[in-house]
Parts: sequence; structure tokens; C-alpha cells
Amino acid sequence: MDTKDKQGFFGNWGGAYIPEVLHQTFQELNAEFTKCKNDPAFWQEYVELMSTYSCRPTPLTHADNLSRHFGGAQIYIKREDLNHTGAHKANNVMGQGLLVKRMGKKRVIAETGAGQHVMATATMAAKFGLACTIYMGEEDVRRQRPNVFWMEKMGATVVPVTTGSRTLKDAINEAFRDWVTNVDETHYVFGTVCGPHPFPEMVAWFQSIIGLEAAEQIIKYHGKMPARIFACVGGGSNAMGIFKRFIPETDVELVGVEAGGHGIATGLHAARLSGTDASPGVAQGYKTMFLQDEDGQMKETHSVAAGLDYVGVSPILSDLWEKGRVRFEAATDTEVMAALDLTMKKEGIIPALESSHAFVQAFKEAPQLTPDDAIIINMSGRGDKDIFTIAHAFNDPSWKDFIIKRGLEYSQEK
Amino acid sequence: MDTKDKQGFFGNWGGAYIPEVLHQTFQELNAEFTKCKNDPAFWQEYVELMSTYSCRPTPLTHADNLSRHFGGAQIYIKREDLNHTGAHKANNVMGQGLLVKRMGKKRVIAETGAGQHVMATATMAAKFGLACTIYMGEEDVRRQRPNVFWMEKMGATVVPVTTGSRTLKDAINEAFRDWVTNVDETHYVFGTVCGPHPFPEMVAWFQSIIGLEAAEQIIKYHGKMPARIFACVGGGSNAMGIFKRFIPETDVELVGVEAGGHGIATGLHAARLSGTDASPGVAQGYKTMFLQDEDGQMKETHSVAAGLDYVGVSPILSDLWEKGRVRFEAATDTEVMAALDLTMKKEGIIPALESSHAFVQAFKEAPQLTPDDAIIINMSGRGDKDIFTIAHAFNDPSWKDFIIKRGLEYSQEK
Amino acid sequence: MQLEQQLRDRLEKKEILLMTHIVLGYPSFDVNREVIRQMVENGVDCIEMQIPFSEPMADGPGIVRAKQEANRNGTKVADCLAFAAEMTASHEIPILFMTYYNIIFKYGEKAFFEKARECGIKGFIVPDLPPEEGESFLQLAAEYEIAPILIFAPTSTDERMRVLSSHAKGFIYCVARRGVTGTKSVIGQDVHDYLGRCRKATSLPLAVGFGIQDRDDVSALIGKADMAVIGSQTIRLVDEKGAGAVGPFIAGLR
Amino acid sequence: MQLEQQLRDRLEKKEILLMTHIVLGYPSFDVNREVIRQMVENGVDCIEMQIPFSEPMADGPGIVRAKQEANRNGTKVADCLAFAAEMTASHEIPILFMTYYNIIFKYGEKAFFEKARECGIKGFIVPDLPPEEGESFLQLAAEYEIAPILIFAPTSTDERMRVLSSHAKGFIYCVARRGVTGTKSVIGQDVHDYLGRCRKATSLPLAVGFGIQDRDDVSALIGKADMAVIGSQTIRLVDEKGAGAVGPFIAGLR
Ligand SMILES: Cc1ncc(COP(=O)(O)O)c(C=O)c1O
Ligand SMILES: Cc1ncc(COP(=O)(O)O)c(C=O)c1O
Repeated sequence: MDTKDKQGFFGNWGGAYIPEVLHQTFQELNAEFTKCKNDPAFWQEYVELMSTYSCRPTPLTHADNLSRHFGGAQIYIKREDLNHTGAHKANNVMGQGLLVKRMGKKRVIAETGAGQHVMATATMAAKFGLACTIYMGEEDVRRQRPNVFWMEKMGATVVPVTTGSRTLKDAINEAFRDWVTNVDETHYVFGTVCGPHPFPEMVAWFQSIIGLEAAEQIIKYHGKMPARIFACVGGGSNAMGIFKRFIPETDVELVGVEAGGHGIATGLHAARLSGTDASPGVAQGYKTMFLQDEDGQMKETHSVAAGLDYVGVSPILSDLWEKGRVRFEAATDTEVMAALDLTMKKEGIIPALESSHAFVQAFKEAPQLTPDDAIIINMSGRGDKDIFTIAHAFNDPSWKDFIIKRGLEYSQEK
Repeated sequence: MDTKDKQGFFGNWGGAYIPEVLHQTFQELNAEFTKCKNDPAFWQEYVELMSTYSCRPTPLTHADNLSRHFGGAQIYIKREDLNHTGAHKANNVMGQGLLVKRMGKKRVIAETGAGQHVMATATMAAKFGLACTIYMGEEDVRRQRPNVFWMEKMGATVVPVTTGSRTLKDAINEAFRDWVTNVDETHYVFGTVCGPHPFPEMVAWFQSIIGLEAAEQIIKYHGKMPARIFACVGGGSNAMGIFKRFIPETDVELVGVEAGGHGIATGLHAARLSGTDASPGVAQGYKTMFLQDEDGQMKETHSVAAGLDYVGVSPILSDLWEKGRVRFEAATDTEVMAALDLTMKKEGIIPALESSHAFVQAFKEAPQLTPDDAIIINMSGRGDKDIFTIAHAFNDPSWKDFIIKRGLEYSQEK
Repeated sequence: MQLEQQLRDRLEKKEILLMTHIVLGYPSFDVNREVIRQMVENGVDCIEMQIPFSEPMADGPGIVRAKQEANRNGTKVADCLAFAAEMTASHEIPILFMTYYNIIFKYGEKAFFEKARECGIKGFIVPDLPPEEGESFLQLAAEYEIAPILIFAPTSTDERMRVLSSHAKGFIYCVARRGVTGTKSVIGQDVHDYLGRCRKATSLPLAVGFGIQDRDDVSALIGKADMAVIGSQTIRLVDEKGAGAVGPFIAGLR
Repeated sequence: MQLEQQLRDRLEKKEILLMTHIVLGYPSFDVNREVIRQMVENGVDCIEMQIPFSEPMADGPGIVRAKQEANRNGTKVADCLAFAAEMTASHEIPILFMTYYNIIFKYGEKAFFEKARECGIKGFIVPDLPPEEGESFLQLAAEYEIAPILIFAPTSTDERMRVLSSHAKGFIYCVARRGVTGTKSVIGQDVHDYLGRCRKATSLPLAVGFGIQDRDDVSALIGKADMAVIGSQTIRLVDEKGAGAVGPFIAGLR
């Protein structure tokens, strides 16, 4: 994977398709990133930060009840939900925060689908004393209101994006526009292993801490490498984070789970590498498999999980897919709600809707394996932030009554 | 503190004022607890569980920005918010869960003010496969709706308590009624260092893991013991949890912060050991300082933080207060919102409303100390679960609009 | 005369005695007064008057609501004591206080015993005060000759019962089942066995309550216990039909 | 004839050239047709026709909204090519394509160049394709004699400009400031210096756009650049006053 014939490419994928105005910034970013990569003290500082500000290493939890329930493999859950701010996104963001400090920039911008990435960014900005502007599709501002509230409280400016489909990809475009305008002072904290080089490599590097920990932990608890590892795939950062360390371990099967939405057949999904709806393209600064029409116009995607609702996918994953190192599957919204429900009841653990996609596929495959095998599910984040989405998706009547009553109270105030 | 003249008493406080029907259960509970206390393997199992299911040891975060802002002591924050379920409550609950398994009981009950304790209990019950009934003041069911939703999802039955003032103390009475009825099969997971012996000692023991970690961490980061430690005090479990280890360290000043509500003078508060409104009494199975009238009827208390809104306080803390080992202060609702706001903006950390009380007092005292001194704030839990309370308390207009819109959507469905 | 002796005398003439329960101040002292009159006139042998406490850990919903009301009416402990004095003066059956320990503790144990004796109270039932926590209480009870009535529960071991009996005076209050007051239950074999154990463990009279509602319930106890306790049923009756209904109800129980 | 040469010829007769910008399919091809006619009749020297792309990373809000519309109108790449053929046939000023790389990539680079030459297109402006990623693109451009117009930015170093110049043909598109299209800005000393640097770095003609709105803006460029680019202003004009307003506006610029 790291044998790139061409700078910033992973096999046929990646690159840096950027406007000229950003050329210089990317030169500096590449230079700084290369320095950091080759400086063991930097990684040390990063690990130190993550173990004092967040709680790395995050636990690897043995899911006794689920394992017994499916009667197959031992199911282990990597608990990225226990990170500060509630998701793996913090790993990448805090890492880039250290980078920003080194580059002496004073402002960060970020964009989001699910809100966890920007929550982490607003948090990092507060901690490092940086100005912070967040671009969020108007659609997602609605879906993620609580996050918006907290980000504003932490001092960030949240800009609802009203262009395009008002979701992640449009927020990314808006963020790029801000960047080309304020390039000197501003760093764009890219949220996933996509975008122009060096972002995919950089984000994968910061996130790889997940797999480094998981490898040690599974050996300690299970005595050997896992049979399979499952991770949900939006842009691909939590997946790359846990996969990276295991790529050389050819006996470990790596499975990425995409958003099947209403079902691949319906076209309302975000399945790029599973299914056959995606085709090679170049957008948002990089080359990968995109969900686009025959003219190259990007399609609208759908998922109950805002964080998986994205047209592109990591060029690194496209490469691993092409090379057959990572298998891709899709989980439908319905399957996701069922897996979430079961996990809450059996283990007292509440995965984010995104993460629940990984649980779906793990539950399908666990029975095929033996109790002597271990599988790891990367629980990329916690679901309690998704209360509005989840309570809504479960169609919970008392929740709805509660919201109705509160709403009335508030309207009467006016 | 452990030199009790009489079984279950801490100086003049504590005891087990229980109905005869519970006598036998308490005998068994005491016997089992004593066995566990004297069995190093049990504590080991406990620590193991907390480091794989939750993420103990929780970090001790150096709050650079706040330290600089106040220009006095180095401020460290003990991050109980990073526990699974988001608060220190998990420590006690998982510990009692292990006890329940040993006693072979099949059902647990719990009561709550803030919801974190019962969230943890419902979680533990799911994990250990126990039936679970939660008693929650009707008032608090409203204040903590999201928690109720998650608990039900995890399989717990939530019973809104409509007797008395519909808050914590009434939920406790209701839980006791359930217990005397179903005593053989049921364990009452008491949520704080109050109630009849052995609960205060037991809960303090499980929570003491906080202080044991913090002592090691502060020595590692700061090179010496802290000058002062601040913790909010509802029942007193997070406070005892961090204090216990430091009680013999006579140079370490221990400060408990109670709910000042609208101000001690207004009578709308929950200040038992700070201020002079409380007097010795016996209720809910133990003797301590209660907020009661001259006839011994308990008063109504007030706090913006449901978890501090309680008439009694740990008998252990009453003893430490009487002996002058712990100093008690109160923080008003207004001060609490300000401290919460500052902490979010400066450190990107969102303390629970309860925890924010400790921040208030720490901020008042930090400037009196020198950068060579360290203080530790016990951040008992995270605030993002309190979105409804906090957004409400901040009177956030876009939040209100959001709720109004959602409410209308839901009413139109009907 | 001592409570136990008073009860034994009455047991000379009756197969089984009746004890009723009053929540002081609920719905009002006036109604209490009328209800007690009807109870006495219809042959009740003993009355426990409950001084309301805001945290009734061991009471059932019925009584809890009554107490809440009483508290809300601003019922003061002083009023309860005054009312008790009036009742003991106007009726010669033994009258007891039932309350939670904090009421006594807050008043001052010694002062409370002093006052209670003045008021002619014959015994105390304090469900949240086990003998282990009641040393001074038991001493004062002896000193002031007010019977400390202790409670047996189905969960009490034989040994535990003997311990309790050694501290108790007047009679033993046998809780028929696990759980709180006011829920109806039938007396099956288990209750028989339990009452058998109680009888073996103490020489004191046995009072039993389990949501007694009619004559059959009472007669089912004859030979197994000395006194039937009618608790929440009379409260329900007063709520629904008014004080006037109490007399006939009591009269119909034996 | 090559694009550069065409522009040089026109520069013989004019102090400064005008290039305008069209979003194809917005509001419709009919309006596009009318607007272009007015532009040409009023002396525009070059037109860049933008093929809408759903992810316009480097465009300003004005153009972005126009493109959304165009996409929503179901504007197809095939339609754009057909329209281009029609325009190049009916007007003899050089016409260029501006678009994002994915439109070309998805169509197939070779096929797209083939087709574009057929349509008489003289140059491509592709803001998200730096020469590093455009090897095959640049080869094909040479092969099909379509000018690859590259962009200078204020952030480009002198050395970088030389590299870009070495790959570019036709002219250099100088972005006057950081940021996206369509926001008005005055040309101060910094822009002068910047254009000076551009001039030094390349022998190609320089086109400059920075939200030009009137005659003063244009004349301010005389001597410093070879071509003024009117971008979003005409789009705004058509939105507000209709196609008819374009002619007089253009006429008034020189
Ligand atoms: C909890 C969680 N998991 C997964 C994702 C998907 O992103 P990625 O595929 O980069 O991990 C997100 C994105 O917001 C997320 O919030
Ligand atoms: C986050 C948090 N902190 C503090 C408290 C107060 O309890 P204690 O004083 O026992 O720690 C609670 C109670 O629910 C809580 O949820």
C-alpha cells in the first residue's frame, strides 16, 4: 500500500487535483507532514496527548453475550466510542492539531456529515486556542442539532451549507472555497482518508493508532490474530485506522461495510466499493470510485447514518479493494437498526449508527466461525449523540411526546 | 475514617436503620461484601472489568488554558466523563454487578436523580444479563428523557415515581418498597455513598479507584501531591472516590462543593454541609445531616443539577466534615453555568452540570495558589447527556426553534 | 397497666383482638376523632396512630398518599401529641404511636418519651429502628414504661426472632409477607408455618396484618394470632364512603 | 490558427482584450445563444464556456448557483458539445471550455479532445488539474492542438509560475486574488506587483479576472494585462435584467 509509483497515489487512486492557489499550501503541508512522519518525537507527543486528553489506548471489549448469542467466533469490540468527543474522529483531529501548531497557523476549518468530526475539530480548536469555522450541510445541521449547539458553545462558528444537496460533499466544496480564500492563516482539517494528497496518507497515519492498539490487545486477550476485522466505511478513516496494522497479516480478513441505505437495488444508498454503482472519477481533489452518472455528475446518496452518506471513498481503500486485500459489504438501514437494538440489549453498549453497519456484517459472519476464532468490530463512535436520529428511527412514541411537549413549552414562551 | 466504634458508623454518622424484612438480606450483603473486600482477586477482577469494558484508568488532563487564564495553580482534571456511560457512576455499578453475580441474584433495581447512575445500572444489567427496574422521579423522567430512552432500549423497565416531590428521595423510597417486596431475588444497586451500612462503605470502596489512579497520575505529571482537590457533592460518591486515597495526605486540602441553587439565603438549594440549614437526622436508612424542618420532615431541595438535588449526604462526609478533614462550599446555578461555559471554550471539555459545581470552586481558589501548586478537579461526568437541561439553561434560541420544529413535525404525524 | 397485660385481659373475653391504623391529620384531626370514636364503639381493642413522616420507606401507596396529604395539611408533631392526649383521655383502649425514627430523633428521644407518657401512649412502633440501632431508645422505653413493639418478618430467622423478642414488649407485630402495607393477600400454608415460627420464638402476643378486608380474613387468623391488624382498609373506606362507614365495617369483622 | 496567435492579432488593434464567461445551460441554451451573440457583436475577444459540474470546488456562489440550475435543467455534456459546435460555427472569436477534470476524465480524455477539436474549441481551462496530475492531458492537448490554459495564483512562487508557463499554451489565466470567483476587489499595489511577477514568469498573454464590473476596472488593467475576464458579472446581469442588458454592458467596458 505504501509502494506508490507516483507521489500521493495508491495504485491507480489518489493524487492531488487541487486549484493552483492551494499549490503552495500543499507544498508546506507535505513538507511539514514528512518531517512529522520521520520524527519519532512527534508520534510520541501525539500518543501522549491522546492518552491524557482522550483515553487512549481505548479498550478492546470482549462481547461475551453476543459471542454466545451467535455461537460462533469470539466477538471483540474496539471501543473508539470512549474517545473524548465520542468517536475515532478525535484521533485524526488532535493529530492535525499538533501539525497546525507546528505550521503556526491560527485558524482551522472543517466540514462534516455526522458531526463527530467537527465536534472533535471544535474541541481541538478550543484546546489549542485556534479560531474555528465549521461547514455543515443544512440537512445535517438539522440531523445533528445537538452537535451544533456544543460546537457553538466551544466557540466555533457553524455555517450551514445551502448549496447542492446540502450534505457532506457540498460542505466539503464550501470548505475548499473558504480555504482557497484564507489559505495563508487557515488549515483545513480534513475529516477522513479522502481528499488531495497528503490527506489520505496523513489521516490514515493518525488513525492507525487504533489498529496498533488492537493488535496488541487481541494477542493479549485471545492469544492470536483475529480471523476477521469489520469496520464501517464512510470516507474510510476508522476502517483504515484499524486495518492498517493488519494489512501485512495476510491471514486476517479485512471487511469494510458501506451504507446499503434502502437497499442497493433502490439506488438510495452509499455503496461505492460493494455493489457496482460506482465508477472511477476525480472530484474533491482526488481520484477514486465515485457514485456518479455517465456525465461524471455526482449522485445523491442515502444512509440513515449521516457519516456514511458520501459519494466518494478513500483512494487507499479503492486500491486495497482493487488488490483484493479488503472485502466490501453493505448494510441496509433496517439491518442497522436491528443490530443496534441487539447490541444495546446484549452488551449495554450503544454504537453510533455508522458503527452499527460494521456490527451488522459481523453478526452475519460470526456464526460461520468457531469459538477459537476472534473477530474485531471497530466501534467507531457512540450512539448517544444520535439520540434524535435513533429515537426517530425507532419511532419511539414517548420520545415523540416528549419532544412535542417541549416544543409546545418553548412556543408558549414566545 | 475506618476507625468505627460501631459497626457501620463513621464517627456519629451512618448505621443501618432498616425495616426488619431487610435484616437478613443485609446480613448476606455484609457477609459477601466482607468476603470481597478481603479477597484481592475480587478487586483484581473489578479493575480488569473496568479497564476492558470501561476505559480505566481514566486520564488526568492538564488544563493548560484554564491554568494560564487564572494564573495560579496548575489545574488538572480527572476525567471520569470518559467512563463508559459517561460518569463515575459506572465504577460503583459495575462493582456491585460483580457482587450481585456472586450472590446469585437475578434482578437489580436502582433509583436516580441525574440518570447517570441508572444509565450505568441498566447497562450493567444488560451486560450481566439481569432483569432491571429503574425508579425515577416523574420530575427527573422529564429532565432526563434521553437517558430513559436508552435505558428502555437496553431492556430496563423505567418506573416514574409520582409520590412526594417526585425527585431522588422519593425514588429512593420507592426503590426500598420494591426491595422489601422482592428481597430474595433482587439487589438494590445503591447509587451513592449514602443509605444503610454497608452501602456507604461499599460505594466508597468501589469509587476509591478514582483517587488511587489520580494519586499515581499527579505524581507522574506534577511530581508531587496536589494542594487541593475539588469534587461536587450530591450523595458524595465521586467526592469520596477521589478523596479516599488522599485522606491520610494531610497536606492535601479536600473540598466538597454542594448545590447552592438560587443561593443559600433563598432556601432553594441542596447545601447540607456548607451553610447552616441542615441538621442531624435519620432517614432512608442512615444517620447524617439532612435538610429538614424542626419536626424532622425533609425539605424540598433545588439545583440545576438533578444529581445534586438531594436532602441527605454521605455519613462518611458528615464525619470528615465534623472532623474538619473536608471543607464544604456551595456553587449557585448561575456560577455553574458560567464555569461550564468557560470550560467548554477554554479546554473543549464539557462537564456535567453536577461536575461543573466543582469547577466553580476550583476557579475561585486557583488564583490564590502558585504555578508550583497543582489542584485536581474531579470531573464526575460529561455534560453532553444534559443537552436538554443545558441548552435550556443557556436559553439557546436556535435549540428552542429546533425543538419547536421537531415537535410540530411529530404532532402533524398524529 | 402495661400494654401486654391490657391485651391479655381482653383476650380473656375475645378469640381475637382487632388493632386499627390511623394516619394523624388525614384527612383531618376532626375526621380522625370521629373515626376513632366509631372504632372504639365497635369494639376495636387497640389503635396505632401514625405520625406522618415525609420519607415513608416501608409504607404502601395508600398510606403514603395519606401521609403526603397529612404533611401537606401542615400536620405538626405537636398537634399529633396534643391529639393523642385527647384520645387517650376519652377512650380507655390502649393507643400506640407508629412513626419513623426521625420524628422521635429530631424531637429528642428523651423528650419524646417524656411527652408520650404524658399523653398516655402505651407503645411505639418504629419500623426503621432495629434494636441494633435502638439502644438508647430501648432503655428509655423501659424507663418510661412505653412498650417498644418490634416487628417480625417472614425473612427473620428463628434466631433473629428470639433476639427481637428479647428486646420487645407489649406484642410482636408480625408482617405477614414481604412487601409494604396495604396489598391484599390470602393466608396459605406458608403464612401458617411462618406464624408457627413466630409463636415458637416469643411468649408475647402476636399481631398480624396482611391487608385484612373482611370477617373471613379475621377469622382465618383465630388460633394462629392474637390480634388482627386492619391497616389501609379503613383509610380506603373513609376516602370512599366517609367516617360513618367505619363503625359498621369494624362491627362486621367479628 | 493557434489561440495565442489569435489573441496577439487582436492585441494589435486593442489596448486590452475582453474575455467573458458563460455557464452552459443556464438559464437555458437559448439564453446562452442570445447572450453570446450580444457579447460577440459588442466586441468580446474570447469566451470561456463552462460545462457545469456538480462539485464546483473553486467557483464562487454566483456561478455555483448557476451550475446547480444548469444541472437541474438536465444539461448534458453532449448538449454542451453540440452547442459549442454551433457557436464556433456562427462566431469567429476563439471559444474555450472551462470545466472540472471529472467531466473530461469520465468522458474519456482522448475522446473528449477529439470531440472538442471537432467542435472547434480552442482551449481548455481546468482549475482542478495541475500539470503534475495532467501528463496525459497535456500530451493530448499538444496532439489535438487545443491550448491547455493554466492558472497563476498570487500564492504561486516565481519558480512555480515558470513551471506552469512551460506547460501552458494560449494564455495564462491570472487569478487576481486568493479566493473564489465573483467577489469584487480593487487592484492595489499588491496586484500590480503580482501581475509584474506574472509578466516576468511567462511570455504568454495574461488574462486577469477579479470581479470586473465597469469601464474603470477594465482600464485599470491596461498595460498590466492583455485580457480582462468578466466572469460572474454578466451572469448577475442576465439574472436581473435579462440577456438584452449584456450588449450595452460589454460595449460600455472599453
Ligand atoms: C462514528 C462515526 N463512524 C464512522 C464515520 C465514517 O467516517 P470514516 O469512514 O472516515 O470513519 C463517521 C463520520 O462522521 C462517524 O462519525
Ligand atoms: C455526573 C454526576 N456527578 C455527580 C453526581 C452526584 O452524585 P455523587 O455525589 O454521589 O457523586 C451525579 C449523580 O447522579 C452525577 O450524575
